[in-house]
Amino acid sequence: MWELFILYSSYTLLLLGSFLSLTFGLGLLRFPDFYSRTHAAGVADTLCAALIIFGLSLQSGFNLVTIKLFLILIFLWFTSPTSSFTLASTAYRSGYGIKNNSSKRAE
Amino acid sequence: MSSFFDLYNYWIFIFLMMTGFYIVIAQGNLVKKIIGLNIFQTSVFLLYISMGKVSGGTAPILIEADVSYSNPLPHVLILTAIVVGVATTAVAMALIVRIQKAYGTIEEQEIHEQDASL
Amino acid sequence: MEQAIDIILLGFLVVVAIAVVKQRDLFASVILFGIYSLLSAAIFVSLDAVDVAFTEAAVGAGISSILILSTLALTSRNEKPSSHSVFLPLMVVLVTGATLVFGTLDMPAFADPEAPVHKHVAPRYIQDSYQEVGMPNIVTSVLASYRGYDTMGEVVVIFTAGVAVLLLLSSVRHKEDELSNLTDLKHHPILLNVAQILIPIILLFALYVQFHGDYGPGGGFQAGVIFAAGFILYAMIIGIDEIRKTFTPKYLHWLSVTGVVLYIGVGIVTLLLGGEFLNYNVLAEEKLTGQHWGIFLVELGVGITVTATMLSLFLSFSEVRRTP
Amino acid sequence: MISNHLPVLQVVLPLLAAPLCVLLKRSSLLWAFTLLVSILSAVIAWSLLQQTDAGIISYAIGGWAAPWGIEYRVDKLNAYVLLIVTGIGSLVMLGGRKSIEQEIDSKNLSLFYTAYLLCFAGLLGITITGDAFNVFVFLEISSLSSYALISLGRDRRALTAAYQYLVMGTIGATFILIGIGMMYMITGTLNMHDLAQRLPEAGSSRTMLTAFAFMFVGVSLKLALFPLHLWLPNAYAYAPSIVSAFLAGTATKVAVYVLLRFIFTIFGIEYAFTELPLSAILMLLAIAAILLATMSAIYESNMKRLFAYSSVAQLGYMVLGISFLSVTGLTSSLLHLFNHALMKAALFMALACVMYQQGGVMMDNLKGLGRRMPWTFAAIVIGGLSLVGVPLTVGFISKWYLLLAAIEAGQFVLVAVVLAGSLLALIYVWKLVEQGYFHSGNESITRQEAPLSMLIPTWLLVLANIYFGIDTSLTISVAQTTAEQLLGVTQ
Repeated sequence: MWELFILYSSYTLLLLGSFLSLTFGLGLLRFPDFYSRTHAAGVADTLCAALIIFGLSLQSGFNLVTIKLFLILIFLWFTSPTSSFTLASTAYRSGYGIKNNSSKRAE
Repeated sequence: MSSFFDLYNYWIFIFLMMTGFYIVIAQGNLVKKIIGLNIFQTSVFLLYISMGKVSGGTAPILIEADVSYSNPLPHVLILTAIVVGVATTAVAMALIVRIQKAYGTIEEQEIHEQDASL
Repeated sequence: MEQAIDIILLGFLVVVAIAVVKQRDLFASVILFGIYSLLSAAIFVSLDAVDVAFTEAAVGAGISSILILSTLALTSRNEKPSSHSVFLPLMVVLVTGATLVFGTLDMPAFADPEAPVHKHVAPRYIQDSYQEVGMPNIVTSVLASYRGYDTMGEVVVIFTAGVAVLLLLSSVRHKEDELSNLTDLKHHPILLNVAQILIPIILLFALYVQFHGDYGPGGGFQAGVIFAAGFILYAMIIGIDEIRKTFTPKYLHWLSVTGVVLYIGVGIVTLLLGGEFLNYNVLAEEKLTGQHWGIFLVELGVGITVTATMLSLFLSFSEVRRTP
Repeated sequence: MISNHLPVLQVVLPLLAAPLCVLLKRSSLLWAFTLLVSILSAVIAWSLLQQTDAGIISYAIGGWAAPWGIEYRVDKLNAYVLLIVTGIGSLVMLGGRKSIEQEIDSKNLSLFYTAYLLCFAGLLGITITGDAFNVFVFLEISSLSSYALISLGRDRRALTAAYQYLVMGTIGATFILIGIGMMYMITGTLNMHDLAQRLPEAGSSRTMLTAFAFMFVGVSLKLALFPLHLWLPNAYAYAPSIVSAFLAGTATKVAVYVLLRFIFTIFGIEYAFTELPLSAILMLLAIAAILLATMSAIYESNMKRLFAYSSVAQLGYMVLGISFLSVTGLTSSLLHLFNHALMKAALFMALACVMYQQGGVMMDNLKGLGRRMPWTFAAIVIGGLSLVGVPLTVGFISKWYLLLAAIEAGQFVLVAVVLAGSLLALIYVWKLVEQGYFHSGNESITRQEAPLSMLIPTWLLVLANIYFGIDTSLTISVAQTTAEQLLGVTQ
């Protein structure tokens, strides 16, 4: 019973993670300007990595692999927001503008 | 004659190799050519590694359990080849930087024109 | 299931490769190539080649991309539409591809355990390497011992690349006193703090990879690349000047020479002890101890040369004058 | 004890010397060190050639027996090519110091010598090894260093030439890699000797044919076989003079060696010539190379390019000799391997002298050169005559054997081609003579002979051209036994 619960919660987490990952892909494609795209990628990336790694660690049970997975997660939590921040701030300083949505609608 | 599912991944690797090869010989930008060369080589690596795969095998790191291992030899060869690849890329990039300084362009066409006008 | 994953990954590869052909923006092409490398690394994992995957990820997506990007920073970002005729290249490619496909028709099926590659030479590595070399990671045994001479060649190749790049770029370098701080990322407090936390961890990880290569994936080459990556990160975020002061060109020369000489030196020592070149058995009373020492030393040589050369490559590109 | 380890020392010596060069600074010291290493290598090669009289030498690196470890395997053919490479390397280095100091930035000198030694070691490594993958590794060592060496030329076109060579060379190397992979796939081994035994057992298959095709194209790219030669003229023309002399004398020779090795040893005559129409293919490519490249040479006004085109043509003669598949034909190829190395090294060394004094090697620089630099120009003329194949020079000997082979095979068309090639070569050599002796330059004629340190090695090479053209006992006996060994003819 307990094993089944673990299994299904792991599936749920993995599916949720994959779904988020899909939305972030969609966001990258569909959002109008650089910043909203970075936002989509950055936000989804952090959560989706977490969900997938939680799901995987439920699958593996508690052993060395789990510890490694969590190390990876911590690493990702450090690097991924930092890199989206750097991207956005560099883009801002190189003069990328924010696309105005209202004007787009008016066209 | 083997069936389609026995060989399909070789064919995909061949397609990838040829895509890279096409970039090398068809595109005029010197940097792009090197990117193509890298894709070409990486695809050859894929071909090598897929030779070493044994169905149901695991990575060739000895463990207690009774399992079959994939062939380690192609892995060793490709480790060497990857290093060779990056070395070639580095030299090519240095050459491109020098060409940019000497000609002011990295387009093959424009370089030829400049050389021809001399 | 495994096949489904393979097919999806291969599909991604095809898409990325075609995108590179279409892409006019070189910056995007480089990033796409990085993605291509990472995807290949994923496929290498699914084909059981963990060491190769590790290296491909570190080199293809890491070092190669950095090198190409630093070149783009010095040249131009956009590719001009080429007026080449596409017919001839297309024919060459089609003929070559057709020959290859023709060649595959008689190949043993994918992953067939009965294929000749699994019947000759390799079985000895799998069955006897533990008794003969004493390492769980067969790839390391083959790399550093059975085919250690190839690996020596590999170190020399890296060294050659370092020499070649220095030769090429020496005439377009900044003068010593003009070398200003070329980075402006320093003023990001977030970046700075994160980097300060991460860099020691990266270096620690590199050490782990260097010395754990006997037991798991890793070894001198991967470790060297990670080491260099740590220092490159430091140079880009915290200050290239500090890196340049610490790793002066002379020091880097010495380091990369040391690595190569260490590797060849182990070979010479085995010669002097009466064995063949790179026969580690003679290094100690016990054969396996000798093998361990030999592999430890040559991997160290690989690590040193790779770190020094990668760093020197990065620094050489960063020191090129921007103005023509 | 040391004589047992000679095979590996042959490569390891220059390989170890190369990084040490980085640490030296003084020009004279660097030169002396490199020269010493080259000469020691030549001595090792000579004693290896002596040792092969007793049979094939096999050296298991790392103490691992052949198909599991990497084997160095020296037979007559290897030892012969090793001797050519080291001999030419030593002579070129002997005369190279002044020219290198003039053409290379002083701050780059130690790296230059390092790259030179790496290239040298790489070529030796390709030649001596008995392992197919090891060939690829050393091929890359020599290629990467030669790209750097070529790019050091003063003209900016050296850069594009090096780039072009890099792209073509890497494609060639990757093709070779594919070929090796397919051979490995069929047999499960990388050792050449083992491959030679297992390939026929595996039976001819489509995979084997593809492996053969890719190896052939890959090696041909490195060898600059006719339609794949486009990288060569520029690379030789714009490289620093000494680099041109070294590469022209050695690099393509090693590529010819690799071709011979993989056709005759690995795939075997049976497969390559009976099942595949290799003979006809080689013959056609060779004819095209001889005629078309010589024509291009005639219209060239840059002397280094001229001789580079002539190299492509001369490689055609070597390939033609192989295509006859007879002892005489192969003997002529092997003779030409040696003879052409002598001719080209002499010619490019002489051009290095011209470059040193005149600052250029265009036709205009030659005007009145017969009076200004009589010794250098005489060297060029003798080298040129040797290219044409005039009696008493080495060129005559190899052409003679080639003609004999053609007559033996009853191919009278080929006799005509070889003669036509020689006549065409005579045209460009005459052009040089005309410029040198019959056009006086505008300036008053003053002697500006090249320094003796360059002239003596050049003339050593020229005299070798004449000596081996008269006393042929040594070269012919080595070439003949090697040819017989390759063809499997018992003496």
